[in-house]
Amino acid sequence: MKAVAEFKIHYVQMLDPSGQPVADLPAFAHSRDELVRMYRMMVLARTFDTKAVNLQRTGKLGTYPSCLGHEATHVGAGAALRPEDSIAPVYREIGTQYWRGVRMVETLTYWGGDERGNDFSGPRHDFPWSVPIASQTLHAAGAAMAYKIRREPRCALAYVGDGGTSEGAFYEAINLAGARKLPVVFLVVNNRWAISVPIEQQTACTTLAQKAIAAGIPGVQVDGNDIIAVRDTLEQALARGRRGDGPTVVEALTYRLSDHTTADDATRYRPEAEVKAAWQIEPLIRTRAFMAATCGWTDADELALKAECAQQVEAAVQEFLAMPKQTSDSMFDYVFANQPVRLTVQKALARRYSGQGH
Amino acid sequence: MKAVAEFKIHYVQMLDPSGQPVADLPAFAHSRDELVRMYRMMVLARTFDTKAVNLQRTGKLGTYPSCLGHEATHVGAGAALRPEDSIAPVYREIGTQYWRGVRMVETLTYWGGDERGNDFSGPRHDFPWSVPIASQTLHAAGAAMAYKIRREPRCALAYVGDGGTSEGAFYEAINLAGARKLPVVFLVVNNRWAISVPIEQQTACTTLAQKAIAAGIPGVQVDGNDIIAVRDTLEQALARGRRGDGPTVVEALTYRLSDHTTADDATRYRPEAEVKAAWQIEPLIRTRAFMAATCGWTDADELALKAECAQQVEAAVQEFLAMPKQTSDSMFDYVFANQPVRLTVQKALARRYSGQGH
Amino acid sequence: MAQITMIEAITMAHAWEMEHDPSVVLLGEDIGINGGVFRATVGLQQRFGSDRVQDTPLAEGMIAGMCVGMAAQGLKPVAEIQFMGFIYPAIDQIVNHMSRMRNRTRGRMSCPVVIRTPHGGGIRSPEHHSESVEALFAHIPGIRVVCPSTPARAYGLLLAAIRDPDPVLFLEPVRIYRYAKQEVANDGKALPLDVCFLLREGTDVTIVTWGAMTVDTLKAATQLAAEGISAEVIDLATISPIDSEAILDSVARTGRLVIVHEAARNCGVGAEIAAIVAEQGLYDLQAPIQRVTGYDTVMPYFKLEHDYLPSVARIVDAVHATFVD
Amino acid sequence: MAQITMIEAITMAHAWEMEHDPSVVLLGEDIGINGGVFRATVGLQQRFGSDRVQDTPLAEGMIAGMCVGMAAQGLKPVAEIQFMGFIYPAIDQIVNHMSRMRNRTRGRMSCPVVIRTPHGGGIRSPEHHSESVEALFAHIPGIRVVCPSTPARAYGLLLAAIRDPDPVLFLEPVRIYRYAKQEVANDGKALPLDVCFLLREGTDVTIVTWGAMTVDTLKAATQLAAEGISAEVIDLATISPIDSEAILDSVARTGRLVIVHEAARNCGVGAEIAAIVAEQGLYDLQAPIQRVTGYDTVMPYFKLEHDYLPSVARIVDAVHATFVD
Ligand SMILES: Cc1ncc(C[n+]2csc(CCOP(=O)(O)OP(=O)(O)O)c2C)c(N)n1
Ligand SMILES: Cc1ncc(C[n+]2csc(CCOP(=O)(O)OP(=O)(O)O)c2C)c(N)n1
Ligand SMILES: [Mg+2]
Ligand SMILES: [Mg+2]
Repeated sequence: MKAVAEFKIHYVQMLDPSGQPVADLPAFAHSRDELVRMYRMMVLARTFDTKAVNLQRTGKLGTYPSCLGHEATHVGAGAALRPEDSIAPVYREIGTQYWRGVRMVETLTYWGGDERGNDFSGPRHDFPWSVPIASQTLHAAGAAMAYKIRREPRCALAYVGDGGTSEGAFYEAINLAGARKLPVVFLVVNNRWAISVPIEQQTACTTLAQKAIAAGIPGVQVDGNDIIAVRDTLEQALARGRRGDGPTVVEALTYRLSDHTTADDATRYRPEAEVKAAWQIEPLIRTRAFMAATCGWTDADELALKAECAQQVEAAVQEFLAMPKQTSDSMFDYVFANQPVRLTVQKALARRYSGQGH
Repeated sequence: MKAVAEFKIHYVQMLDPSGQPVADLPAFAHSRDELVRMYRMMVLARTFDTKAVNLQRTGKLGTYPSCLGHEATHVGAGAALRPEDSIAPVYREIGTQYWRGVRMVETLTYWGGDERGNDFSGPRHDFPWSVPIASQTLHAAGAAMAYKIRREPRCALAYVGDGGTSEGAFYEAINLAGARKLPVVFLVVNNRWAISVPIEQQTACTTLAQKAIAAGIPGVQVDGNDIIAVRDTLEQALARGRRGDGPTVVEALTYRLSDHTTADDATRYRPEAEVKAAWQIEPLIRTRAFMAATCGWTDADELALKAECAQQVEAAVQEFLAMPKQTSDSMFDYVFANQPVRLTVQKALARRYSGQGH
Repeated sequence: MAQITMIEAITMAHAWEMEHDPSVVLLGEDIGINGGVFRATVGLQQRFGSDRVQDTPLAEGMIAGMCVGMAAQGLKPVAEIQFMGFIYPAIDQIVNHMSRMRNRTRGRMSCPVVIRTPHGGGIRSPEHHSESVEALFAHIPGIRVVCPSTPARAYGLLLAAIRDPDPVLFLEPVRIYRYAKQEVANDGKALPLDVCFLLREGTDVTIVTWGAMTVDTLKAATQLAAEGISAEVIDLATISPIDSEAILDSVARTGRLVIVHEAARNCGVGAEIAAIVAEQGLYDLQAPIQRVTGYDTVMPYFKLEHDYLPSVARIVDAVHATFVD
Repeated sequence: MAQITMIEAITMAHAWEMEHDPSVVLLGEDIGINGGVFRATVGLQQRFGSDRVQDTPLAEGMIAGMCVGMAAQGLKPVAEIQFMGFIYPAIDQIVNHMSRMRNRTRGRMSCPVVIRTPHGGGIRSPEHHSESVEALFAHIPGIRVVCPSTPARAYGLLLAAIRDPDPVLFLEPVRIYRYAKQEVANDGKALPLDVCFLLREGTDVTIVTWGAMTVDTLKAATQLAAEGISAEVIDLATISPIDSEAILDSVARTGRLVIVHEAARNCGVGAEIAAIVAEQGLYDLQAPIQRVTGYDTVMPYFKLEHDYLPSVARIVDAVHATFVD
């Protein structure tokens, strides 16, 4: 039997869990400023995250999906993107979004049950959160098609979870992107769990990067807890897209250290030992160690950073808590640009009963 | 960068287009009876097909999708299957169905616009035609799940076109089949065209067999005009399924020698030279040549076979033309097993107006 | 007999039927060891094994398509779609295959499938988690749509749905999953499909509703009674096919009709009920029909969801309106 | 001005708008060199290039999802779904994103998308090729549903649909794609959305219909006129949102209402029209409302499709029935 096609999936790691370099590092990893910027954003994301979980516990937020453990993947992506690129996030990607200009108060507004949280003051062309799993991969492909048709050197970035790679929409997106050589990168955030379903039950694949082969495009696996590797890999994939060389699937191997959301209780289905082990390789420790070793990051620096982040988060929370609620009119005002009579009539009715529900 | 996964796609051919063996042949290829059975079914399918196209031209059938050129793939599959296996066909697979006991009059009934054509007298557990592209791949996976749960040594076979491999449903089916090690084979019938869209526009993949890699399961490419290779490859894949070793994707490379259906005009979009070249490698020529060389198939045998097939087809046509139409009651009688009042009332109404439409 | 919630009644019905019918197989996302995000299948995988209670990969179209294949080969799949807002990828299989397999094959194959899914809002859920699009499925021939309103009805109707030889979409009103406990006998007795339940007798006005809105409607009826208006409250229960007789009979007695549902108004199931009465019961009507429904807007994210959901006050006012004209 | 068919009017509208608005991009299966299976886009790829007239891989959910992404980034995608029976895989994107992007983002992003698809049966098509499920989309907030009934209206409404800042599902009645030719000026003038068209004035009964059923309805009106019954015929045109005013005005004058559509009756758009009149025009009604619709069955395969489709005789009888009671 003759072999008519051969494929390989490579794995990229630059810092090991202890912060030791295990490969040649890219230029940005030699810049203290760049490292501090990235580390600062990871700490900010984690600080915000802890606070948000607490706000949910006290009834100030609805269901909230923690990003705990995903910071290197998300912030690495943020650092790799250009402002004119666009992202199609799922629901945990604050590490990217804050880098790009989304405000923390917007995240709180959103998970507080208010659509204004999708009205980012940051990059106006970034897609909103997308709860229906995998659907956003097609939006990124559509965005890429727009850039390609208009001949703009921009690239779209879609996020999708390990669970999300089981949805048909994901394959349709990567296949189309391959067939039309679109400037889009699909970042598969493999945190090993889709709520209670482990990756082994989701697919027989040994890597998720190999899903790219079904689209005839490159797939690469990266240590998603290694921000240097994530950023470098994505920079290359995004540049490839902007150059017109087509799409890439990047699988980032990370771990969901938290419950799925605040509505979930992972102890029901997940062995404690696994979580413990995952804490050993989480992303912040190694970045801090690397900075301490290579650019003199001190405990004092660390303390100052944490204090600064806590203060910023607190300011966002105050702003959030002071926000007036939307009126019932807001239900009607954005359904259509040209409001049909029917909605105008219903809007008046809704005003009459507003606040009487519960 | 370290390679963490490697894959190869192999190509299987046993008879070249002129009928010369190019590999060790399986046992059945040394049996005159087996060869005649297979060749006879290919000729029958082609004879039927020509007749059906004519019946459409004279208004006796509705839109009809020809199987011209696909005979080796379809009959090879029929020969590889066991009766207790099941198939989930698309709309061209008469070569398999007749092998399994579907009657030609049923095919005519179906394309004549009558649901009774789906009520196969043949294998009662085979799925009906499935027009919504790729949807049937999930039915085969579901059937395989039933066999697995009941621990029955049976395998399901789904057909899907090259175009069909772009639908999310296809990937969902192969991924699930891989994850649960289901006894199912996905036969991708790559005839290079999905109506007017050539395979190069459908995907960037160089083989469709490699789509299997996205499901973590084996994929193999076979010369779909070589009935020996098709049957042998599928026999192995089906046996693998029945043994509990999981699913396989088999890509059969063939060519749609006809228009997409009788409603289509392929000259609008397809170069004549391509079609001409495809006729050089079509499946019947090489089988006949191989039989002539290895088991004394004569021109007289050929003539007798063609006459027999023509006669059988003609008998089926006569039976079809003599069939009384269904009554309007038939619209209502199979919607639910337990008919709601509403439908009983409507059934009476429909009787009143039956035949008055056009 | 213990007092149990609707969600417990649903678990109990599953267990009963799995015990008595080995062809019943459960599948869905997170229904195994996790017991479902609402715990509807809690303990069932432990009890019946992972062949019969299967966690699936994350793909709703796949779940529905698998159900078609499994059912056509002799199993009785009961699938959970985690939230109704995620049922859309499954619609193709439901419409093009599940609901018409019997018809397409002239009875050779059928799809005895139950698709269960949480229905409606009111529990501060994320976006897309509060949908009530029963009307989409009510318009599809060949599939029943059922929605219980108490623990006992959930138990009896779910058993009926699983035993039915055709597909049933079983909508579970999240707002009342744990609302009021009730004694439910675990006796394997199914309730009838295709019929309404009379929740409260009355003489002045008929109110038809289903699911979680039965609670607010009954509250409204109590308020109205205090004013001297006697409201008859009907729980549609089987949303499709509709039990028109029961509704027409009631309207013939009361002369007034109010329909309450939380789905958007336009082309909601309320429209069908109104149309049936405008066709077959017009002369019984002493006042225009009133619909109290969700607005023709996207279900708002949770801060405003109670401005969207029909309130007791809106129901009461709608009844009043039938006395004004 | 040449006499043209509806399908030619559709091609002409596409070409006009592509000429005048570079952001309009067409996508769909076989719409390029093949010009679409019904030839709606014939010649357009040759004229505007394969960036602006794109054959897509075979995946309807992908088409809809791409439209969302393209529209949110400044293009105006006009997509063809080859037949309405294949729109189901696209519903998730239509409902969960396209129709609510503006609302979800408080106006930051929007989806000016047109999804065109053939609608209805009657042309001896294969299974699944004759669907008329407009009701599913009419129930969804945030998307318009439009269906033309003549070449001129197809031209004007398609232009309006493409120019509309929100998504529009544009249903093309296959039975009359080539039915009657008409002079259509290629002047780029759009017709208004959200309003009905009065096809025939009358005083005794209002008949509301749309798409291909306008033909049979007008035939019925002619027959009725011969008997001395004056029927007013309204073409709904924009199926959602419904122009209630026009319908209520007409019923106020005629006192009788018959609704004709080929979709299944249960929870069809006819139900909504009946409900609106039963709520807001009840006292105008001199007789029960009548719906003449497809049955609550699967659209039969073509041998029996004319037993399913409302016939002129059924429409006439339904009008008669409004005079009997
Ligand atoms: C289409 C759809 N189905 C189901 C859900 C419910 N749901 C929310 S998150 C989730 C698991 C997602 O897992 P994964 O893609 O791995 O992302 P992660 O949460 O791990 O980041 C599920 C099933 C959904 N949001 N959308
Ligand atoms: C879901 C769906 N979309 C569109 C169609 C219309 N259609 C019928 S056949 C076809 C092309 C199928 O191509 P392929 O899968 O390669 O099969 P082939 O016809 O070549 O055997 C299309 C687009 C359909 N039947 N189903
Ligand atoms: Mg995950
Ligand atoms: Mg093909």
